[in-house]
Amino acid sequence: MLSSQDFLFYFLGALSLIFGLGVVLYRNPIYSALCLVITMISVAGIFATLDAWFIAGVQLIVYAGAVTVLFVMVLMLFDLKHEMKTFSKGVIGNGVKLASSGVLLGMFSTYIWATYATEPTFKPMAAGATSSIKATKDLATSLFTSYLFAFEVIGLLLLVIAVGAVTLSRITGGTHHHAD
Amino acid sequence: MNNQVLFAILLLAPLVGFLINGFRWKSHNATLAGTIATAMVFISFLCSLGLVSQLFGANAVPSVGAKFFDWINVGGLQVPAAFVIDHISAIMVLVVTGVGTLIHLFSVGYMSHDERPAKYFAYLNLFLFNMLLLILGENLLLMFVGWEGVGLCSYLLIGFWFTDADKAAAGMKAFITNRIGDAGFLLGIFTLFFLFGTVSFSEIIARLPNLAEVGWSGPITLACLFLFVGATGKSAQIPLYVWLPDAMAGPTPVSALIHAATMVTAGVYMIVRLNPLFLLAPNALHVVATVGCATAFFAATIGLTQWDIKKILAYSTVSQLGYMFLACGVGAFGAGLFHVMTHAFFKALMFLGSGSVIHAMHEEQDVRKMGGLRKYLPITHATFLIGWLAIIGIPPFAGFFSKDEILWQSFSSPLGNKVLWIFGVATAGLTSFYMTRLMCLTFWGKSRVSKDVHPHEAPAVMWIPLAVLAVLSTVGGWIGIPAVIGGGDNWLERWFEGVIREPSAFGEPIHSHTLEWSAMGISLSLAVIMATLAYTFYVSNPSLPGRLTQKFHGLYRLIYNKYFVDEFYFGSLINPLVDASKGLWAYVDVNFIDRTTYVIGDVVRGVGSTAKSIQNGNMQQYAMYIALGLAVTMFLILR
Amino acid sequence: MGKDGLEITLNIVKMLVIFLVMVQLVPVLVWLERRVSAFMQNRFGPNRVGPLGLIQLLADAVKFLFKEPFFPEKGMAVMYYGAPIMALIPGALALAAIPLGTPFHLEEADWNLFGFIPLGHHPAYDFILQGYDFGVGIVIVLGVSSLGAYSLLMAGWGSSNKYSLLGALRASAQMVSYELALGLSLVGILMVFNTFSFYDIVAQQNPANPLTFNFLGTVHTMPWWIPNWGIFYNPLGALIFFCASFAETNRLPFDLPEAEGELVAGFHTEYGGFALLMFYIGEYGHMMVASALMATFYFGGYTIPYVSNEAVATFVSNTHHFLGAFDLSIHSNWAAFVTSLCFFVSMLVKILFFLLIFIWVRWTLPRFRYDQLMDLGWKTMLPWALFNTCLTAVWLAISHKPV
Amino acid sequence: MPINPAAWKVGLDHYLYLSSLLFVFGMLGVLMRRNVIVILMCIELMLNAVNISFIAFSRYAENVNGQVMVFFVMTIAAAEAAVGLALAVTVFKKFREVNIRFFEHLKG
Amino acid sequence: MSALLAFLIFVGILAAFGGFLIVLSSSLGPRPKPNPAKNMPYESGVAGTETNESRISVKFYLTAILFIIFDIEIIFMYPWAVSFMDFVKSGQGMYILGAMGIFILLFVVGLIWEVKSKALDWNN
Repeated sequence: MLSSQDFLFYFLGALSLIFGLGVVLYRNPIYSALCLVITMISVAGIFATLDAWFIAGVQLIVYAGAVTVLFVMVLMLFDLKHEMKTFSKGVIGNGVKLASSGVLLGMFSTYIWATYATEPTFKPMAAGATSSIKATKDLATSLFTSYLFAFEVIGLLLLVIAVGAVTLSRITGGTHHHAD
Repeated sequence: MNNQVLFAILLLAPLVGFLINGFRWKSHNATLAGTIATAMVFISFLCSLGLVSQLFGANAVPSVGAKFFDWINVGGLQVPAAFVIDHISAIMVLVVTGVGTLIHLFSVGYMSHDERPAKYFAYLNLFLFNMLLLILGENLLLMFVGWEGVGLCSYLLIGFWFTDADKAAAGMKAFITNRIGDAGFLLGIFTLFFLFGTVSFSEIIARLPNLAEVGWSGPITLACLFLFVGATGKSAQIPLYVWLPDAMAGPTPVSALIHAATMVTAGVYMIVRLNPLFLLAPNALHVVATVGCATAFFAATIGLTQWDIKKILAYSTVSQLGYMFLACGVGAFGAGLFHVMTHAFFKALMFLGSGSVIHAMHEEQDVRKMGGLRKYLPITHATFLIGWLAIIGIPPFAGFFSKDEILWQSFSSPLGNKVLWIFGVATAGLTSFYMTRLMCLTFWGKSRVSKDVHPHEAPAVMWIPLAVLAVLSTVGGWIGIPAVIGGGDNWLERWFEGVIREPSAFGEPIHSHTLEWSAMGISLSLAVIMATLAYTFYVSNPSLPGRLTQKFHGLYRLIYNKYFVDEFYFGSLINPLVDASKGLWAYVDVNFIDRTTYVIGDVVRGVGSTAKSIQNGNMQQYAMYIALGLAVTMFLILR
Repeated sequence: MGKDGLEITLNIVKMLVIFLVMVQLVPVLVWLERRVSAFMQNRFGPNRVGPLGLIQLLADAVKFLFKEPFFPEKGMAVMYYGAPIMALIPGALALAAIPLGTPFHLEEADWNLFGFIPLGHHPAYDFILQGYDFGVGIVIVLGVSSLGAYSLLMAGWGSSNKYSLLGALRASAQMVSYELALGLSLVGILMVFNTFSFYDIVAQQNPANPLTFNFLGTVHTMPWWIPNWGIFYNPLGALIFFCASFAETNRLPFDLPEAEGELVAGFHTEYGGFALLMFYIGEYGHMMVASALMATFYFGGYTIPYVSNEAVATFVSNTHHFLGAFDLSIHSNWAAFVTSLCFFVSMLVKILFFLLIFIWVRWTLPRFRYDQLMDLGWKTMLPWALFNTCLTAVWLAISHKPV
Repeated sequence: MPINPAAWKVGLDHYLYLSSLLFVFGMLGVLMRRNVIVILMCIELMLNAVNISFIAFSRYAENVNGQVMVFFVMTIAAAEAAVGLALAVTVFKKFREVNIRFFEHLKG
Repeated sequence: MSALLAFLIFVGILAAFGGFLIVLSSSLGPRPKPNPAKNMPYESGVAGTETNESRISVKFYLTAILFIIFDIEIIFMYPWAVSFMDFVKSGQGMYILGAMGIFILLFVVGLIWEVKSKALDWNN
């Protein structure tokens, strides 16, 4: 009998994997985007199973609520139903790509198997720490003390991005047009 | 307020002014920019007053200093960012900030119609910051930073009106000539570091040997000569003086501040600062004295024949600098520094006066088109008169005391000799001649001003500094009244006790009041005679000079063309260099170096063209390479 | 009946209740809206079917159910049919995350209805009047309600219709634009209450302790008739939050997505029948969420003004011999239940009040032009929310002595 | 994965397996899809996978730094999405299609 | 019993209920009798001229991009807000104020730039 925690993990993990695969495989990018939404939400759930509630909420707000909305909007603005070729062609190239991905996956899993399989499972969180404000306050404390510089730099980066994105969207066309 | 803060403010105030004006360099508002700059300099003047005041009084300290941080710390070389004000640099810092303040004030009026006043004041403040580094730096490297910085600023300011090709070229000339000197200075620093393993003044002086070197090949002599090369470059001595007259292309306040009062005296200051070192190298001192004396005389002779008011002042500056080096050369460092101070007063005064004259004459600099300006510019004339009296050495004006001190020392000092003294006195005579000539041609006699020019007295912001400087060049000399006149002993000598050593190692100086009185009398009378002579020449019967120049035509041509020194440099050094490099380029470069580079280029191109196929802009292939590399790396790690 | 089993059952029941309440509130609101608008426009409104036309709604629902199903050609089935479902979810999820009353404790006992109908044994259990209690409820609520844009986009794209697409894009752009102001206006109140948990926020608004302002360590107490509500700590934030929540729910004066004049009916042009009703349910759900958040943050949550929570509890337990008539042989549970019921009622009253304000504003204000809308969101409300944040931060920083 | 029920007890390793699987999915998408926007989505997928491992480790080590990192990663990811989509839109305006191969024309 | 499970249960209930409603409504109604006029996309009766190159203002996605950026900045303010009083009480009020002050300054600069650069203007 699985405990509710384990059940949640397996359920959400399966969900995220299935729909992540959907992101990759759907021919129509709109469906890929919708699959991405569900993947994001289930990943947020996985964060929640790890007692990172605030991060889960941020995942919902930022990824599911903002980034993917942007994807969907762009896809709808520029009617991309007529996508000629979904996947890159070339047997050798694709073979190499698949092979390298497989090798990488194998290495990841063997490494995890060799390193963490024998590790004990998570220690139970201290009473009250779970789903309480305390975790968030710890996060805030370390964010504004030890990671302060990174935080300010992030602010600067966001400013630059805000300027750059608008400037990019002003560009009209390129210089040399290859109509192929 | 502790000294560190005072030092920080003193140094940083001009820098702040530079930043403020530099960020708004496009502004046309001369008043605002000038006010900011002047205020900044005045702040540092106050700070320096506060610092210098600690050297006086009952609980006087020998020197105040501040160490901020370790600037360089590599191996054996520790260079702290430390600054010090002792009895030597006190005088300099007061002169620089004080006179600097006045000249900034003057510039407010002078640059009021300029295109880019903010830029100008930014440069001026930057110059002051570097000058303060040079003066207050406790070690040779800080001094060198300031040294280079003031060179840069003088370049920028000489070429301030760079749209005029000649002025830009003058800036170039100044910069390049200074580079030669700086190379010598740097070599000197290296030698000293090699000798003593430190660049700090105090430590160098502490580690000096006791016995003076004999001969020419000693390391200290070498170091001193190198340093003196740097000094000649910066302070416009033979053979590197050629840049200073051309430097008059800059705005006149710049000429007053940089090319008369402060920067050009940096060489003298450096030698005075290192006086114990130089006292160990008598031959180097002889070189200094000879070069100084020669420069003084030659520049004075050239000054006789110039028609450009600023050129005349420039040559007189060179000649006065020669005096200072003469003083240093005969071991009278105190007298040299004394003359630095008085010269700063009266030469700044005369330059500013000439600036006011040029301002009044609508950028006219040729004295032949002036004359009789006395009734148009009464204040300028009065102040200029004081400056004139000071420079030709009429007591009780400032110039008299310092110049007379130098002359007497060159006569009496064990390092001095009669020849130096004779040339010095002759230079004094020439000085009074051409200065009187300048006065006559500019202010006295009948007006040769063209009809469409209407001279007008300068505004208050311009004549107030003149007045202050006039007062200073009147009373400035009284701190150094010699014993024979003042009865009591020389205040300045007491002031310099301990920091400036006497050349006692080379024999006893001559102590004879009769001789001193008579030398004084000789130089004074000569000055008066030459002045009257010049007055008769240029006011009483102005046809006389023409006939004289007809008579001594060749000599006149020679002197008028500044002994063809520029032409000589071009013919002997610059053109051969250019030709040689052209030849190198034509044959060696084309035939050998280019060939090899072409071959290398072909090889690289071939390799690249073969490897190009990998980089075909297909990002997914790149990603694939990344993935492969990641896989391989992980394999290598986990293996 | 194991603990987990009981909890899961209870949760399912609870969820069903919450959802049905939400769904059943919609017709009432529709009726209310029609009556109120009629009153404001000096009409009668629905008054034929049943008393005051209350049955009108069932008639409407039935009519909706029996409409002819329509599917536009060139439409995409998944999105066309997924959109209404997606419209239900965020509002309901967010609503279920907001506490409507104090939790009450069920002791371990044998349940038997009216003393003789056995309901079996149950372990001790804390029953919360809320779907689920996240410690960081506010963040979760914001995240969930930010999913609302998808239903619009799916609807606009699924029914391949220019009006629908344009309406959907407009609606989503508007929603995201005002989400900024909404989220930023909350920062101030979060700073005041410094917690993410609804229970803590409501507890800090307990009428037991009066409204106090702390200035440089000295505490100034407001007179008793000013309730201890968040709006007094952060009025500007409350205002911005209210306006932004209007825009979030795409209600007038912000209902550009369905601007009849410009694009026929916005993203649900191609919809009819019960699917359309589901969009309305979603909209009203959003309204309820906005009202509940408004009440919780700025108007004391489920607390009863001027009556402290403890006073309510004691009152109920003192009067339980009246309730003894319906003796369930578990008095303490019963008392706790009634107590939280009182709180629930007060919360419901507050929510209904704000819903009425929604309706009232809808029929009062004209509609913005789209550029005015965007300017209001980006150039007016966002800066003001930012100003509110800075103001609150500075005020708190200077007014509190470090302890 | 073995069948003995002990291994079904969820621990750190399970989260890491999940993360690596998701990561490889995303990588496959990046490698093989043609549509730039889909490729961007797959990049987001990979970043999420990494985030999972971050959070898992931070929960396992019981310090909060992993969560802070995830915070930053999310920010960077969002910024990257913004700029990437702006680029994609620019390319679309030019070529009426966002096939990655069109980016080859951007090479000098 | 974690709240997350309850959450998922609720999601399931909602999805099921919504699907049930859709199926119900589409099954209870009469058989659809499609005709061209009805199936045509409703564009005020005018025949739809659908082209693949839909010309919709770029403003929409620009707004979304800016929303993302500012949204993240606001998200960064949340942990700051909830832990603000703790910092203040521990005497670090000015520190935390300055830390966020710089951030908010950048925020404001970005906002001002967007407004100045007409990226947020729709009336053209």
